[in-house]
Parts: sequence; C-alpha cells; structure tokens
Amino acid sequence: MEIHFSPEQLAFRDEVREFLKQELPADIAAKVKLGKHMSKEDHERWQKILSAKGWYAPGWPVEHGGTDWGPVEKHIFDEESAAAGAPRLVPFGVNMVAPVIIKFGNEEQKRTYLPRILSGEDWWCQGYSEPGAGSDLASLKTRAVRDGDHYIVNGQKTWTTLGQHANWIFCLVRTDPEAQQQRGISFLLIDMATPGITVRPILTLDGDHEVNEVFFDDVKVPVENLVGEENKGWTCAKYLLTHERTGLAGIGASKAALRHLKRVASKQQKNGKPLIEDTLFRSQIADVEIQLMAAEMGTLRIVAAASEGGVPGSESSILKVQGTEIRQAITHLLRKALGPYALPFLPEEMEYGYDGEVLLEDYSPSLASSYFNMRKLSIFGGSNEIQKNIVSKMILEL
Amino acid sequence: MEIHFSPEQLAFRDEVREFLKQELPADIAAKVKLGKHMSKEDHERWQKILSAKGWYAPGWPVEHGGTDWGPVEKHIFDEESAAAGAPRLVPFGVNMVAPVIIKFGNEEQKRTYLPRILSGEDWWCQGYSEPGAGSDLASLKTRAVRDGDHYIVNGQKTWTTLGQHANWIFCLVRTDPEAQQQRGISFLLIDMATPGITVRPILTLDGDHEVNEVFFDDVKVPVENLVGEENKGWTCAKYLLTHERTGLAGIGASKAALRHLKRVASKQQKNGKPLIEDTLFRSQIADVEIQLMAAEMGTLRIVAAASEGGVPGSESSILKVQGTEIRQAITHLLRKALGPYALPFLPEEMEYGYDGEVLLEDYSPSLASSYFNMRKLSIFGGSNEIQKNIVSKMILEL
Amino acid sequence: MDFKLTEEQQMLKETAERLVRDVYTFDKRMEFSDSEAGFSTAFWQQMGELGLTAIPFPEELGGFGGTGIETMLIMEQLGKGICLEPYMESVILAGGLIAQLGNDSQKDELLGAIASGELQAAVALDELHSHYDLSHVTTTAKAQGSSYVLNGRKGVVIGGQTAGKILVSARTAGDICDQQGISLFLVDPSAAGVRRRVYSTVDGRKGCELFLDNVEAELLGNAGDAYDAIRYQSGRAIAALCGEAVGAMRTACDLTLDYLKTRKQFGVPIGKFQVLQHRMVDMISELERATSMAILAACLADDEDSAERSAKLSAAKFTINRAARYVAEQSIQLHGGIAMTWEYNGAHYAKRLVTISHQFGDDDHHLEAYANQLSLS
Amino acid sequence: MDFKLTEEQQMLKETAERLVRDVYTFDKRMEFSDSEAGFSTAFWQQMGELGLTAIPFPEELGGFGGTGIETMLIMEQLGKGICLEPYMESVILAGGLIAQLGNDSQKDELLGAIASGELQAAVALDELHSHYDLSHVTTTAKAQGSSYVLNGRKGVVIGGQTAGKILVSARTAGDICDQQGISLFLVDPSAAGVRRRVYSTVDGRKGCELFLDNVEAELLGNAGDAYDAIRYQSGRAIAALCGEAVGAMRTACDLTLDYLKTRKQFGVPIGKFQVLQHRMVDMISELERATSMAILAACLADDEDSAERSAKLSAAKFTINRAARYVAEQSIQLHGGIAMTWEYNGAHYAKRLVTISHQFGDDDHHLEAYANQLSLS
Repeated sequence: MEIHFSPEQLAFRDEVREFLKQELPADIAAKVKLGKHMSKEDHERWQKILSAKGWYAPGWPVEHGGTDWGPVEKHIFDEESAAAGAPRLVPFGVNMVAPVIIKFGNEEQKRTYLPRILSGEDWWCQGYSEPGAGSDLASLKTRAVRDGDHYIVNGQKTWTTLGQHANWIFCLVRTDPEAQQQRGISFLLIDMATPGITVRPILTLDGDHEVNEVFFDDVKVPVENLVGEENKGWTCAKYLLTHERTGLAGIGASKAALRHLKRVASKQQKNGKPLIEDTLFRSQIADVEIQLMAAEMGTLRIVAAASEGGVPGSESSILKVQGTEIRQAITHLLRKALGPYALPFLPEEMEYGYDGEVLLEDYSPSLASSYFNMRKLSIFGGSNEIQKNIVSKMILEL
Repeated sequence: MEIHFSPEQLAFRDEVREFLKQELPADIAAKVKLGKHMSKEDHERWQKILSAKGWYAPGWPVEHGGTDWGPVEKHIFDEESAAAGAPRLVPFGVNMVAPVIIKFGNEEQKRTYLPRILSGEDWWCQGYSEPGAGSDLASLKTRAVRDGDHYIVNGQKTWTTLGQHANWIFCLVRTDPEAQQQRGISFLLIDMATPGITVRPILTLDGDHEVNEVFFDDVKVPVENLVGEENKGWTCAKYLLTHERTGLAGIGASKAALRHLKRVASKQQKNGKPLIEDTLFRSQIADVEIQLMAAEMGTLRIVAAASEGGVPGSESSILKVQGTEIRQAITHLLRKALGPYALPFLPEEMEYGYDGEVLLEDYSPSLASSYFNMRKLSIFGGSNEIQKNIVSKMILEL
Repeated sequence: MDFKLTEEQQMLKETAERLVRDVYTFDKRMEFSDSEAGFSTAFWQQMGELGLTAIPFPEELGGFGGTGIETMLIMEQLGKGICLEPYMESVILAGGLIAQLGNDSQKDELLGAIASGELQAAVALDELHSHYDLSHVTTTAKAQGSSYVLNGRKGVVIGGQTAGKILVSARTAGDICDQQGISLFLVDPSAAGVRRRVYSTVDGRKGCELFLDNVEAELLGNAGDAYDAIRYQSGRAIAALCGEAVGAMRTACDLTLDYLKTRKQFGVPIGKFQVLQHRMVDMISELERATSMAILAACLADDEDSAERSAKLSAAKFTINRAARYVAEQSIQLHGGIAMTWEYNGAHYAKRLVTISHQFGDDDHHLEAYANQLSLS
Repeated sequence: MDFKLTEEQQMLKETAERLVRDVYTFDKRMEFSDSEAGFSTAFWQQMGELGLTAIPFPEELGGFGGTGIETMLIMEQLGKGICLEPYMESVILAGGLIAQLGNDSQKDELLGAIASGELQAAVALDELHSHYDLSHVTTTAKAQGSSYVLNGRKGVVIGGQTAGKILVSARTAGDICDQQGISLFLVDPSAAGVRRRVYSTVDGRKGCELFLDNVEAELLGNAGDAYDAIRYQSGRAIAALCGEAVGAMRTACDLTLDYLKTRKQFGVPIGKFQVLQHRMVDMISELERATSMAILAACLADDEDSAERSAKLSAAKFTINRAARYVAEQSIQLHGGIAMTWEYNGAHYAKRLVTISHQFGDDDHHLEAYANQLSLS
C-alpha cells in the first residue's frame, strides 16, 4: 500500500501543472476563483487551448482524439485543473453525448459529431429531464413519431444547463407510447436550429441564468440522428448516467473552495481578529477539511481500483453524497464568514471587469449566491436520496 | 401570554419544594443524583412517604385517592421531584394499569386493585412486549384460552422492567387467534404467584438487571381478571400507550442530568483547567442546554393547552423524540467528560454505601454505564422512528 | 402560565393576517421587490392606517402599549408573506431607541410620526468588520457647538434606502470595541456629506451602505452612553425576527407538505416515501422548537434589562437560526429542482430564512454569547 | 498510489483472520473477559507462535520489519473479533517506545521477549487529570545512584493487570504540562512500592490503576527527553486503534445488515423500511470514511516525525471517533431492544467502539489538535 504518487505520476502532475501555469488565461482563472460569471467565449477559449494540447477529451479512445491516460492520470488532471482555477468543462458534449456516440453510435455518427466536439464547433446540451419526471426519469413524455425519413418530436425538456449557448441537444424521447416505462424510449440527436424549438431561460433562485426549458413543437429530426436502436434508448441513458456519476464527489472543486474559505476567513474579522482565529469557526473549518481529506482518500481508493480494472459499486454513490455535503458545508461557512455582508445582492460586482466601487471585497458578492446555487448539488445528478436508494438496493438485496 | 407561573402556581411549587426538602430521604436523593443502584426497598420507602401525603397518585380521580391537580400542577410536581433527586416513580401500577382499571375496569376490580396500588401492597409490571413483536405490538402471540372460569395462558413476554420485584403483571394476550392483528386481543391481570410463571433476568449491555423475560406455561387466570371486554383489549392498550407517551420527553430528568453535567465538567480537567472552561466543550453544553430550554417551553405549551382541555396531537411525539435525543446528548457529554476514566467498569462503586477506595469521584462509575443504558430511550416507549411514523400519518394524511 | 391570546391580540393577529393575505400575493411581492423603494409604500401606509405601526407605542401616540407578544403576532404574519417592509427596523428598533434615549422634544417630534407610519426610520449599527459586535464602532462623532459631526461608514442599513431618518451609532470616546463611548445620532439622509449606496439584498429587500463625510447630526441620549440601549433594543429586534422567522418557516413547511402530498414520482405521491416523511417531521420538529423559543423571546423582549434576558434572547436566536437554515435547506431538497428557481415562491422563503441568521447574530455569535454566561448551577 | 496488499500482507491478513475466527467465538470471548487475566493467554501465545507479535520488529528478532500497514491488517482482525489481548499496548506501543528509546542492552533484553509474546508489556501515560494530554505528568522520578525512584499515580493502564513490565512516564524536571522534563521508566510490577488496583473496563477488558510509592525503576532513553518519543509512538498506537475500529465497525455493520434482512415487523423484513435503509447506508458511509482514514493513518504511522504526520493522525482519530460512535449508536437503534442486552454480541461491539474514542484522544481533543495547526493556504 502506498498513498503517494509514483515518480511517473509525479512527473505527469508536474507536466500538467506547468501546462496550466503557462496556458490557463489569468482572467479565466480569476473568474473561477472569485465566482464571477463565465461567458460562452471564456469556455470556448479554454476548450481550444486544451484541444490544441490534445487534452480536451482525455476519456476518449486515442483514435478519436483522446489520451491514453489511466484513472490516476485523469484524476491528477482534474485535481490540478481545479486547483489552478481552470473552469469545469461543460460536460454535455465531450463527457456525455460523446461516450454514448462512441459506444452506441454508427461510424457515420462518429465521423460527423466527434471532430466537431473536439474542435468546439458544436456546443451540446442535454434533453433528459422533464417537468413531470424528476428522479423518475423513465416517466418521460416527450414524443417522437416516425414519419418517413423523419421523427416528429413534440414535448418539453427542462433543467437544460447552458442550453442558451448550444447548437445541438441530445434527447430521450418516447417512440413507443404503448411500452412500459424504460422500454419504448429512444436516444435522438437534434439540431437546435430546427424549426419548432424554443429555448426559455429558467432563472435560478440566486438570480442566475444557467438552466433552460426547451420546447419541441413538431420538430422534424432525420432518422439518421437516432443513436443505437429505436426503443432501446434506455441502454444509452443508463450508460450515460453511470458515466456521469464518476467525479460527482467534486473533490478538486471542494479543495479549491476550502482554500478560498481559508482566504476569506483570514480577511474577514470577528472581535477584532481574523475570523479564522476564532475557536468555533476554525474548528468548523477543521471539521470540513478532515471530511474532505477522508473523501479524497475514498476517491483515490476508487481511482486506484479502477486502474486495476475494478468497477465502482456503491462507493461512488456514497462518495457523491459525502462530496456534495462537504461542498455545501463549505459554501455555508463561506456565506457565514461574511456576517451582515452576506445580505447585499450585487450582480454587477459579479461581472468580471467590474470597475465600480467594491462594496466589501472582490470575493464577497458571489458567496451568498453560491451558497444558494450549490443547493442543487444534492438534487441534480441523481438526488442524494436516490443515491442512498441505489446503495440500499445493492447492500440489502431485498 | 405569560410564561411565568401564576402566584397560586408558585405557592404550590413552594409547597412541593418544602415537602421534598423535609421528606425526601437524603440517601435516596444521593443515589439518584450519583446514578447508584436503587433497591426495591428504596422505591417502596419513597412511595409510602408520597402515599402518606396523598401525592402518590396525582393523576387519579379524587374519589380513588388521587388529587385535583391540573396539568400545570402535575408538571410542577414532576419537575420539582426530579430537581430534588426523587426517584422516578415505577409507573406500571400507579400510572399504567391503574388508569386502565379506572377507565375500563368494573367496580369490583377498582375496589380490589386500586387501594393495594396506593398502599404499596402490590407491585405491578407490564406484559406488553414479546420477543417477536417489537414496534409491531399487535403481532403478539401469547395465547389465552377460555376453560370454564379460567383462561389458560401460554407464551412469553419480554422487556418486563423490574419484573423481579412484581407480584402482579398486566398482559395483552390473544384470545381469538383467528382475528386479524389488533382484534382478538384481551387485557388480563395476572398474579405472579400463579403456578407456571417463570421470570428470567435480562442483563442489559451495561451489566445491569432491570428488565426480564416472563414465561407463561399453562397459567390459570380467573376470568374475573379480564379488564373490559374479551377481544377488545386493544382499546385498553391504545389508551395506555397514549397515557404513557405524556411525560416521555423527560424534561425534569434532563434538567437534573444537565446540572450534573455542569458539576462534573467543573471538576474534570482539561489542559489544567476545569473542562467547563474549554471553549468547545462549553459550547456543547450550551447547545444542549438551549435545546432543553426549547423542549421545556414545548412541554409547557402542551401542559397549558391540556389544562384548557386540549388533547395533544403530534406535539407529544415530537417532544418525545426531542426529549430523548437531548437526554442522550447529555449522557454522551457526561461520558466524554471523564476522558480515559470512562473505561473503568466499577459495579461495586455503583452501590450506595460503598466504602472502599474511590477510583476517581463519586459520580464517575455510573457515567459510561448510564450512557449505554440511556440508548434505550430512543427504542422503548415507541421508538423514535415509530414516533415519526405517527406524526407523518397525522400531517400527511396519505 | 398561559399561551392564549387575549381577545385584542387575536383581533390584532387577524388584522395583520388579512392585510398580508389580501395584498401580498407572490406576484405582488416580486413587484414590490423590484420597485425603487424595495417594498410597498401603499402597504406601509395601510399598516399605518390600521394602527399596526403604532402597536408598541403608548396610547397617546395612537398606540396599544404593545409588548413583544403583539410584535410577534405582527411579525409572524409579515413572515408568512415574506413581506418586505422595514417594520422591525423602523417601528421596533428605531422607535424603541428613540423612546428609550430621546429627550422629550425628540420623542414628540419623531415617535408620533413613526407610530403613524408617516416617518420610516432606519438604524445603522453594523460596520465593515463588526461581525455582529455592537461595540465594534469606528465611525466617529465630534462635538461641534450643540451638534456633532460624523465621519465614517456604516454597513447594510436595511430600509436605509427610503428612510426619513437614520439612527447611527458612532464613537465619541474610547477604543474600537469599548462599550463606553458609543453614542447614537439622528442623521438626516439628505444632509450634506451623506452618501448612500443603495442595493438589493439576497432576500429581495433593499438596504444601503452609508458613507458619512463631516455630516452634522443630532445626539440622541447622553454622549457615550448609548451601548446599553442599543443592546437592549437589539434584543427586541431579535425577538421580532424570531417571530418573523416562525411565520416564514410555517409557510415553508406548509408549501413542502403540500408538495409531498401532490407531487408524484414512480406513480405515487412522494410523501409516500418514508425518508421524505421523516424529513418533513424533522422540519416540523424544528418549527415547533422555533415557535417555542419565539414565544419565550416575545415574552422577555420588553422585560427589564438583565443578563438572563440577554442570554435567553441569544438562546432564542440561536435556535431560530439553526431551525431556519434546516427548514430552508430541506424545503428546497424535498421540492427538488423546482425550488431552485426564481419563479417558485418557496425559494424566496428559503432565502429570507437563511438571511435572518445574518441579522443581529448568527449561530456561532449567539452560542458563544450564551456559553459565556452559562450558569454553573 | 496503490491500495493493494502484497502477497505477504495478504497471507498475514489471512493468518490473523483465521486465528480470530477459530478462537474468538462470542461465548469464548465472554469467557476470556471473565477470566483473571481478562484475555486469553492461550490466544496470546498463539499470536506469538504465528509470529504476529513479532511483525513490527526487525528480522533478527523473528520479525517482519512491518509498518503501519501490517499493524492495521492485524488490528482490523482483532477488531472484528473484539479481541481482548493487549496487542496494541504491548507490541506497538511498549515495543515501539523501547525500540526508539532503549539502549542496546534494554533492546536485547526486552524486544525479543515482546516479539515472541513471552513478555507482555503495558504503558502508563494517563493520569487523573491528564485528559489525553501526554505532557500532563505529575508523577515524579528522582535519580538515586544509577537508578530512579518514582512516586505518583498513573491511570487506566490497559494490560497493566498482567504485564511483566510497565513503561511509565514520569517527570524528572519541569512543571506539570511542560514537554521538557518528561522521562520514561521501566517498572517491574512486582517491585516494592507498586500497588495495582485491577478492574474491568466497560468494553470487557481489564486494566489497572498504578500507585507508585518510592518505586525503584530503570530509565529508558535520556532523562527529560521522552516526550517526543511518547508522542510519536502514541501516533502509532492511534493508527493501530483506527485499524481495530474499522474491523469492529465492519462487523457491527454486517450484524446490522443481517438483522435488517431477517428481522420481520409488520409482516416484512425491517430492511424494507426506507428510513432504516438510509440509516444503514449512512452507517456504511461512515465505515467507508473510517476505512479511508485508517489506511491513511497506517501509511503515515511509521513515517518520520513531522507536524503533518501528527495532524493527519489527529484527522484520522477524529474521523474514527465520530464514525465509531455513529455506527455504535445506530447499530443499537436499528436492532432495537435486542442490542440493549448483554447476551447479544452486537452490544459488545458498540461498547468497544465507543470506548476507542476514550483512548489517545476523543473527538474534541483531535479536532483542536488539527485546528491548531491548520494550514492557511
């Protein structure tokens, strides 16, 4: 047993660090660290830099433009990226639809879509959730009716993250209305420019526009946009959800947030001293730091097992719960650190490049908003209750 | 609205205080405060003193020897008794079987049993729980078959608290094996001296002998010992359980335990100072004290509503959960206060009058044991999960 | 001991309840929030007309001589509607400070106007690094003839954006955290040297940052002696916030309960799932705790000043802060995605509930305050 | 990075596993507990014969040069059987202290005997008011010719009831909580002036109180310089306890899981109730956390002394204490009444788990230790 990285792994880490130091634009890193708004252009700029290095799609097979990294290297890359303040990659193209196309798509689909994801030409979004189907994904209602060479799609999707930037959407649609639940669902790729598609913003409770509703009104989709077999879309959906669950513990992001917390607590004061010197507050930081240490060890254990070919079972659900609770605890402490200054809501100060009067500090405007925004972590990606159901099923076998 | 007691109530409180000061034997109070073992004689002695004052059965109607106290007076009496270190009354006679007899018994039964409870001649225990039926009381299996003037009882009861001292037991028995669940159950009074009854001690995890198993092997019980109608025992059971739930929050006991905690934390040291001056430990005491304050206010609200004729609904279940969690948190802190000295298990020092070498302090031997023993609070009397089920049913109406 | 309302109290409660119900639909609330004032000046006027703003004041001012109980009844209804008006700030806190510290002419001039709702006042106690410590005052006041000149900055003045008068704590003597040497001043927001930076708050209200540059202001009470009154009146504000929180929690619980009964997943109402049932019970349990402590706070709010009163008010605020956060977070969790949206009213209850913990002391602040004076017997 | 066991480690684990499984049935365990020694001297001897007591020592002593990993593997199995033998106390702690501080003749004389199991040693560090502070030493030692005379009292010496040697921390200079001036001594329990009050512990072990009245004892290491070694070796003890706790937690979880599957209430296995399911998942989650931190502690236990090693060992013990308590309490709660009984093995796992938090620092102690050195970057 050995908890330290091997010399090769350390060398790789140094290479990643050096790359990030040289290539990650300072303005983007500053936005990430201070919780400022990221523009579409910011995402695209960083993605192009990664693509040029060949590191945009580490998880893809080499022949499609991926890397030969193992789980440990991927983990190191993610950790270092988060530590350096690199933006989290928008996953819908590179890490969601692409794996499905690689696994279930035909050659034509691979040739068409994968290069455009790599190059940044296409921006994908997801069409999974529906208003009536939250955790109960299989109860979805969006219909696709075959009409010659096309499907005619009608229905509504929701929680479509960054759909306002996307030119493509992958959708789960019901192609056999008679079939029960999971059966009769198909996986369709839809060009957002097709007539009949409307994107409506959903403002989240922190006032941010990150998610959207997408309406389909007699949208004509060519049949060649079907991935896998008709009515067998649930297979793709399941594969994608499993893929999505890894990394949901968000250790790298939490470590960055914890560093931020310490910085904030060193500047904020209580009783005339930095807040971090307050016994109660400091012990709360220590508590969450220890929890994070344990979750990081847990992640490393899964990563190590994966590099030996192991398939994570209940551990990844457990880590998703632990990881999101840790992240939420950190955002709680960050908000708390501001005292009465958690109240001011200053969207203008959350824009990068704001050059007006700063009310408190550069870090302060985003903290309360971020606390509220991060409540989503225990809801989306399979709520924490659903994760516990998954584990229960595995361990109880009842 | 007024949270203070009225002048009349304050006068009553003073009267109770004075009585306790004069009449509560010092050795009994010391045992209670230090968590020493109480003998049967201790209980009987205190009960006789209360009976002589006419305060042993405050909840009974005056004509049977009770008092005319309202809920507030009863509450004051309980609080003051706990504060003074009076032992908790063994409830099985005076507060469990007696209310059932008063409500459902015939005149003969009232004439026979109530005076003997008041005088202390009879010591009752309960025959409710069975090994197979924990929270699912209605699944009980002990059979009573009518045979002329008698029932023949066969079966097993468990968790019979202080059954080793009892000469009578009240039992739920199944008189109609065909009937579903709650139907077909009867409420029987059984003389423990009847042939065929065996009492076997159950040692609890802290090494104490408080509960027992009771076995019935062809035990002949006269039919006149049936309370209420045959097969209608569930009505008595439900009435008794409701009766039992009031006071389960145990505010008085928790207040006494909290005072004890402060005393212990003032004597135990950490870093060369009394433990109570340690910021982290002190804030944990403060936290539980505040929780207790809230629970006490909650209890007073129920008590006040009851004296206006209100019937407590979900509030008493909620308070049972809060109250037991508070008590358990206090026992956790008491154990923690001892540091390494929580380890020694010294049953001899838990006996009152022990005159050997005291290992640490008079209070120390019982603290770890008591922590383990008090785990029962969230299990017995309707587990905390069952309490939450009860509340769910009331509020969700699903 | 008695937890019943008198007939007058019951009427008062119903008056407030009706007013909030009639005016404060969710859509209206969002409109008020977006308005320049940040609340409904019409509603404020109605509160004045119905006598609600006069409640704590003596009868000769059109008041009721109301105590913490009456305040709680009103605040609870305002909490149920997550109303935006600076009732606590103007009526309870500013009104209380003037009543306690003001001389006769100040009381004559101001209290009647506050009681009628004609004057909306605000109070500026916080500073950049004060973090709930009322004695952390760096803003200075220097005597200049019969008045004073103030310099400094006060932070997060809720209601300050529209206030006709702002009560400002400033230091006439002593060091930063000395309790002695703190004085209270009446600042006219339109006076020379006053700058207000107005902003919205995360719970949909408005407030301002107050910059004071050689501002002439009138002393309220004796110079250097204001700390005890500020602490005492902040205790009344805490009791009022507890009442508001209970109202908001109750609505948040009602919304969640309703959602559990009606929202279906996997073919059944989600309230059929035991884990969600028990979570709901835990929310109700927190609400019960909070209600008990809000009543305690209400009963003590107008008691004579004492260490015990302060400690119990800290206990109440601590309980409320914890309960409010739990109810806010779990109401979002049990709703799922829908509660993450701006359009859903539940989200705004959650935001108000969490924000309350940032006013007049968070959980750490009050736990420490309580622990510091822990009775050892 | 690698979490696999080597072939030798796998064999070691299986050896310990088999031995515990074969010997430590629950009935036997209760017999051992009731015996005068308080553990099985036969089992202890078998551990010696199988080389388990020699594991951490160098090959020339019949050992393995084992590190924290090997210790963890053994302790985990001992935890699974809630075994009573003072393995940590004698082999890890006493053995480690002698190896670190002893001169050649002391090592020659003692280490081989400890490695073979022939000598069972104990360590006396705690005192009446030390509350986990290893520098809180009031027991005194005065030089007298080439040896020392000890006076004082040491508390809760686990394994002290049967130990052939007891290592005692005593003060040769300095004030109560000074780290300087603490020395370590080899005390022969049969020496004149030694009195042992032997008692059982709540987790079914035995230990003693050690009263020293002018006891002649041999110095181990340099006078006044023992603190660092005591702290360092206590860190190894902490890592070992973490391993034991994980073993005991795993069995407690297995027992509970099994109970949920088989115990029926309301006509179904109680594991069908979602609230109990999720509670079980929370227990497993704590076990996972604890396992991760026990591995971390094992990997660091034999590293060079550093502030980082100490901090991470504190983090591990903190995690283990919290997890152990949660698993203990919830395993009782999910079992209901049956787990409240002495006859049920699960109750004894719960007791051992809670007791572990009282050895070498509880949650507050280690949270404070970790917080005190919190890295600020």
